[in-house]
Amino acid sequence: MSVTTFGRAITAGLRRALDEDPKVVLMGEDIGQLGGVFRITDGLQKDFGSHRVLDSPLAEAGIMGTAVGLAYRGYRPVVEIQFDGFIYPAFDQIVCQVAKLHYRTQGAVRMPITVRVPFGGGIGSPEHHSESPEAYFTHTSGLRVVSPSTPQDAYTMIRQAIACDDPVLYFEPKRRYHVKGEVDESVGTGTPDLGAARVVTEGTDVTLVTYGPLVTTARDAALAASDDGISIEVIDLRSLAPIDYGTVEASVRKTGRLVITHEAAQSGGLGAELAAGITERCFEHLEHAPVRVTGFDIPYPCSKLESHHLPDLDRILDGVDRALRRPNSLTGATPGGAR
Amino acid sequence: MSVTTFGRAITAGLRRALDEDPKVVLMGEDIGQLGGVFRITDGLQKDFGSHRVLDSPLAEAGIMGTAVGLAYRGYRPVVEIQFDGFIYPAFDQIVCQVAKLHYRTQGAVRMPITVRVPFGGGIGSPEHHSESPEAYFTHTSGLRVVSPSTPQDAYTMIRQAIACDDPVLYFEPKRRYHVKGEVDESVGTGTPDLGAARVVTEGTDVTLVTYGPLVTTARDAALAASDDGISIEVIDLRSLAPIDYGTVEASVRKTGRLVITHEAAQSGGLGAELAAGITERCFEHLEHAPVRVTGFDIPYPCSKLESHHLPDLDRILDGVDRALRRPNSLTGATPGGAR
Amino acid sequence: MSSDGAVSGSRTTAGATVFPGPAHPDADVPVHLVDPDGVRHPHASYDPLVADVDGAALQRLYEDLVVVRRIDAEATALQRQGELALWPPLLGQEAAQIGSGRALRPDDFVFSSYRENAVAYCRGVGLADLLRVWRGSASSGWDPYTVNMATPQIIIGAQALHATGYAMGITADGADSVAVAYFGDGATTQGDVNEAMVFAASYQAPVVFFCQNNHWAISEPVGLQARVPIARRAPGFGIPSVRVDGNDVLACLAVTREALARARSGGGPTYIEAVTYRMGPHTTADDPTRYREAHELEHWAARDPLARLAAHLDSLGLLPAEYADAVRSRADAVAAELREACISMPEPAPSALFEHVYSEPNSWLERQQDHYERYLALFGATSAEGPR
Amino acid sequence: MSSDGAVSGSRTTAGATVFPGPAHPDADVPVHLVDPDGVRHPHASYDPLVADVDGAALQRLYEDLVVVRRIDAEATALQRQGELALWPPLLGQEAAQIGSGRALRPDDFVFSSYRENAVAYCRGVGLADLLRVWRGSASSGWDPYTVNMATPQIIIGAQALHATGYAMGITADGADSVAVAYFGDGATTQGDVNEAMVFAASYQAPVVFFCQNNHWAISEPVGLQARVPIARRAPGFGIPSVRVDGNDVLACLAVTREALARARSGGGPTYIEAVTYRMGPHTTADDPTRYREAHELEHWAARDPLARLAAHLDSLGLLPAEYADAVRSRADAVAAELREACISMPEPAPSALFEHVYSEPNSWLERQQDHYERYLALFGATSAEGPR
Ligand SMILES: Cc1ncc(C[n+]2csc(CCOP(=O)(O)OP(=O)(O)O)c2C)c(N)n1
Ligand SMILES: Cc1ncc(C[n+]2csc(CCOP(=O)(O)OP(=O)(O)O)c2C)c(N)n1
Ligand SMILES: [Mg+2]
Ligand SMILES: [Mg+2]
Repeated sequence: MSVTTFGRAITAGLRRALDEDPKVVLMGEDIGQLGGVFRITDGLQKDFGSHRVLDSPLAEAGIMGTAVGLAYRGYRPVVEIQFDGFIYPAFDQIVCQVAKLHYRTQGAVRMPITVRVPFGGGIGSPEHHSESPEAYFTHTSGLRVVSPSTPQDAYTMIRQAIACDDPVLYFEPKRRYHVKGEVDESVGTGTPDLGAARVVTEGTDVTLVTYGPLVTTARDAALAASDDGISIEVIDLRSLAPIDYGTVEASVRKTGRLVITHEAAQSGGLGAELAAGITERCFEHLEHAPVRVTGFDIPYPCSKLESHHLPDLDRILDGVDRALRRPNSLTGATPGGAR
Repeated sequence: MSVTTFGRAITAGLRRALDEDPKVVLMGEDIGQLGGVFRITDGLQKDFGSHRVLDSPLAEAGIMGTAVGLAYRGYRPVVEIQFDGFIYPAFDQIVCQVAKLHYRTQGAVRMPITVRVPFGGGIGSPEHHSESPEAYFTHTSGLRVVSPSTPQDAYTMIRQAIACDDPVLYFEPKRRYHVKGEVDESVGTGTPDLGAARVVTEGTDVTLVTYGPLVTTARDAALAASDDGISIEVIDLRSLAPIDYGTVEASVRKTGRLVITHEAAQSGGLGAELAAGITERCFEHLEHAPVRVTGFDIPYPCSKLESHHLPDLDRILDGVDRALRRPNSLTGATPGGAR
Repeated sequence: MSSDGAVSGSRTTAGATVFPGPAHPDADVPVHLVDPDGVRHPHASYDPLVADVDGAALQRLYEDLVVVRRIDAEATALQRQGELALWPPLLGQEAAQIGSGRALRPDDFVFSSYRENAVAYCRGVGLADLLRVWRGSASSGWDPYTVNMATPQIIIGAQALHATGYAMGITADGADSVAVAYFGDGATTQGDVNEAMVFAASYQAPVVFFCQNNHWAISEPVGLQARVPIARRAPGFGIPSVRVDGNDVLACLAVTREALARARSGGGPTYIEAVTYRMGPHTTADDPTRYREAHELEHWAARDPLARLAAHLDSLGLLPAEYADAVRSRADAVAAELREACISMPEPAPSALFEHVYSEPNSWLERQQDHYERYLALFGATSAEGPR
Repeated sequence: MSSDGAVSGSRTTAGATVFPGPAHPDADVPVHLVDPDGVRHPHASYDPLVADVDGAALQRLYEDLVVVRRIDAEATALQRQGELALWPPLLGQEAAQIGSGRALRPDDFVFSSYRENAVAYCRGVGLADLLRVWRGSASSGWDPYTVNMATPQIIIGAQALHATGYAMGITADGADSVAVAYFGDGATTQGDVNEAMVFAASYQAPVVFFCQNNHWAISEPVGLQARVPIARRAPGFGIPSVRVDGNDVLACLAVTREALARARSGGGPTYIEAVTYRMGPHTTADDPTRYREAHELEHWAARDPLARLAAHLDSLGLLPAEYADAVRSRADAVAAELREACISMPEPAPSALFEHVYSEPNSWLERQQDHYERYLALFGATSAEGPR
């Protein structure tokens, strides 16, 4: 057990995977000598050699396509996409090959590829560096999509993702790379299941679901709300595809109210699936329609405006107020209603 | 007013657009001499010349990227993607450029690009020829996404899409190309608005929403249900992004029940957005959770199995039965319950 | 232009690069060992590579050509009769595929497009397996590992990267096998194919890029994809290349052997452009009369790969009538077997819909499958038939 | 290897193509007119192209180099002081950018990456406009049509296709302007850049591909992207190319003029590889000491583009101290103006979030905007400030 940053926890998980399985290879732009632009692979090429940690030529389709070939040959490629916004050139290989080859070949060919994607905003970057493209992948059958939110999960889940025989998109909330937390490296890859959601704080009034970068914000919101006597149950999805509906449903059956928050655009985002899926599963327990607090339906804006675009504590609480039918932005607030 | 096929109606719309605006250019693989694999551009290169109707080299990113350059230069490119499953190499150009350039340049650069995509299944094709990728695009801010379902709409909407100053993904339900209907070529591009949904049949018990390939099936389902005394209001969305929530909401306020059907995979499909959006807008009018009748969360299967994957009349009616809490597949049917 | 088929560079003058003569994708003469009339010509570099090909070996190549053409014709007929949904004929490309396919070792690994049925035949793919995809019964015809050939790729060009990655794995394993990527002239435009060249060159991967330039990508002539011979593209990526007469089975064998030997010995990738011609339609759904002239077909019919080898064998006295008849009967027997395999192919069960999407159970899918099974139960349908 | 910089082909032997000597991305000598010591060398083909460049013109080029270097240094300083979020320095690449940028006509159209600030300067982009993106105030610094230069592209290589498409439009319009695509050595690997070459060649589009090979793509050396000189790639696509000393402003001017003239006269695309060096970090967020040796920088410092032109001017007696001082002061004044423009740049209003996503009203967005405005109203916030 030691205290380490979220980023270092991923590094440790990668190191462990390289250590344990000679078939694990890391691929990506600048991941070797430089250790990646976020230094997540720092030191790994030095320790494992350039045949295990490959600097790839600058082409994401090329990286993903050669990863497919390596998987065909029995390797377990772990691909780093430098930033969220650069995954699209690889989209065809991901959607048509990585996601489908196991099905296409009736199970003969496995694609145990892990795609690491630093994602999300809030780091003051120019365009294409703050995207939240997860919904494209959660809608793609054949893929698994996960996002850790704590150093411990970052460590455990990267190992689970690499150990998984199916392709996993592993979305790293890059603005949390420097957050510190305890990491127990002796935890195995068995529990919790890679697909299992985590109840972050228990509560009785509202279920607040999120993942990755906004889990901390959601927890803070729950803390702030408790001052107003509102009890929020915060759930960290961890797995975005498939969603652990069991855990969310159990919570909503208790609270009767669901708020979902993510950075991605609202329309067609993961919140839509979650709202639809929960309504399907426990309509009669809902006291209010599921509320979505999300990024707007706009291209990611310039960094001076990103704080408006990204859901924050206040916007989440406004959503909670809506779910509870308390004064909120839509009803118009009572004076002093804003925190 | 004349009777023509769905496919020919698109051809007529393209011809009219080429005629009226010298800045309209058609681009795509095999669209010139061959007239496209579906013959939608048949005769257009002969009549307008190979500088207006271009056979493109075989690369979808290349086609989309050069279309962006042509749009920069003031042209209105109409791109044909040969089949739904071949749009992914162009995904990066669509998502990062076509969708964002207008926003990026604060309105200085317009991207009046129309992307024609024959989509959907049911034609007995091998893999990659029967995809329903629309949800990737409806989740992409900056794009408009539409899908016609009748020859008249095919004609009017292709003209509207081309006239629109924003990029439009125009999804053509390819298995309906040969369906015939009346087309009034004197209809202008003004009404109905490209964004407006259409009430196909009025009804009072359930609102059944769909688009493109399944509109006919939905209409047939409504007809069949009327024999059982069930009154279904069928809505053809026409515009998938943005969705005309006003029309759907008005219907659901009346019926209290919503069934959504599409061929695309369920999780994260357009049905999720519609269910979430309608629940948000008129939760208190819902008598039942919105029901989704969709393709499964699987890669598109081999054609011998596609009839199982694709929602058909019976599966839609089963969904209607669920919404109405009549005996259905989930409750287990009363003997003779299956039509 | 060099006449030995090796790629020559552009001529340079003081100043900028100037191309010799009008740019044309057929400007360079390809390597050939046997000419269209069946006459064998000596070739200093390639003769040694096929020195072992004696009369019996030539006859085996001939048998291959006859059989795969017969398979192709039968499959086309099966499609016309409604037994297959679609078929992509390889008519005209037999020599390119057999010449290269027969150069491979069992432990080499092939990544092909949809048209390489003769290559699949060389790899030992079963007759029924050739048809599964086209009958609509499965999305892949065979288990790639049983024949060391990937399931044919429909996304144009994608497999070039797969072959390159696989070859990187061969290097990492310290093995001396080779990955081979087959693709068409149209595919050369795709980003994936070009990126594959960069990756292959950078990692010096043991991969052979085998481009069958059959002059057409559906209705698009090769000139739309390439203004100069396709084989000239690779050297700019640091990859040696060769342009070969794709209708000369012996030349195809020779250049492929050379490329494989280079790859096995650590010499990295090679790019082969096999110049051939798609004598049939793109697929059975295509009508080539809409876009090409009859005289083009005639031109290439005179260069038919099968007729050429037959003429050569004949000139050697290796094609007596009874032998030719025997070969033909054998081909007919194979065709009959193919037909039988097609018609008796079992229908896939609806439960197959949900299998192998993931290698582990998946909650989303289990729920959908459970629901669909309950739905089918409404109709009292067994899992082998649907509601209709 | 030819020593005049034009791309020479691979040597061929009977058999397959063999590359002369070890494959290396710097194997070919680039075109140069002025050497690193400032000595002008005659060049039969390129001298006529710069015959008009007299002493005054040389001085103007010098002034450009000094000013853009000064702008670059000031922007770097502004970033270090927290006034900019990020800056991609062009230090070392001034000659490549000024030499090519000054060859253009106003009606030509530039599609660049993020590092071409000196090209933007040539196009007349305002000082504040150079900084908007890097300060985080906007996603593009200027209206592309006012300066005929697209907003810089961050997606590596995407702009090569835009330039090609734009050039296709020029042809369709019957105009004689040219589109120019700037990109780096790293970008040459991307599918988009390769596809752009196919399209440009096929349509004979009036486009110039201007690749600045600055030897690095962040931490990746050019050798990872190219095993042979980059300029050799284009001829394989049917596009003439030239390798030029990117630190020789006069040579860059000459080869760009040649390419533009070819394009204007219907000769189609040209590919230029300008061999230069990124003397600074990739961006201000990068630490190049992690991946490259100090001696490499020293090697290139001795080939500094500015020092070279200064030496050349000096040898012509065109760099008297008072002139040099005056240029320096002018550059300082520009730097001061830049700083002022940066610091006084207005903050964008939150309402800008929702503007220009579409050119027409959009129901989804209007609802969200309305909601967000009501939300802001909760805090009594004006639209110019957020809740925090
Ligand atoms: C990415 C992609 N785009 C388009 C298609 C449609 N398509 C199928 S085959 C073909 C032509 C391929 O030509 P070529 O590469 O020369 O191979 P050939 O068919 O001649 O063997 C096209 C455009 C596809 N399958 N994949
Ligand atoms: C599609 C894409 N992938 C990755 C990146 C991240 N990235 C930004 S700059 C860069 C290196 C570019 O190198 P080069 O093309 O040589 O241009 P230079 O920076 O040297 O001017 C990379 C990998 C990106 N911007 N876009
Ligand atoms: Mg072809
Ligand atoms: Mg560079």
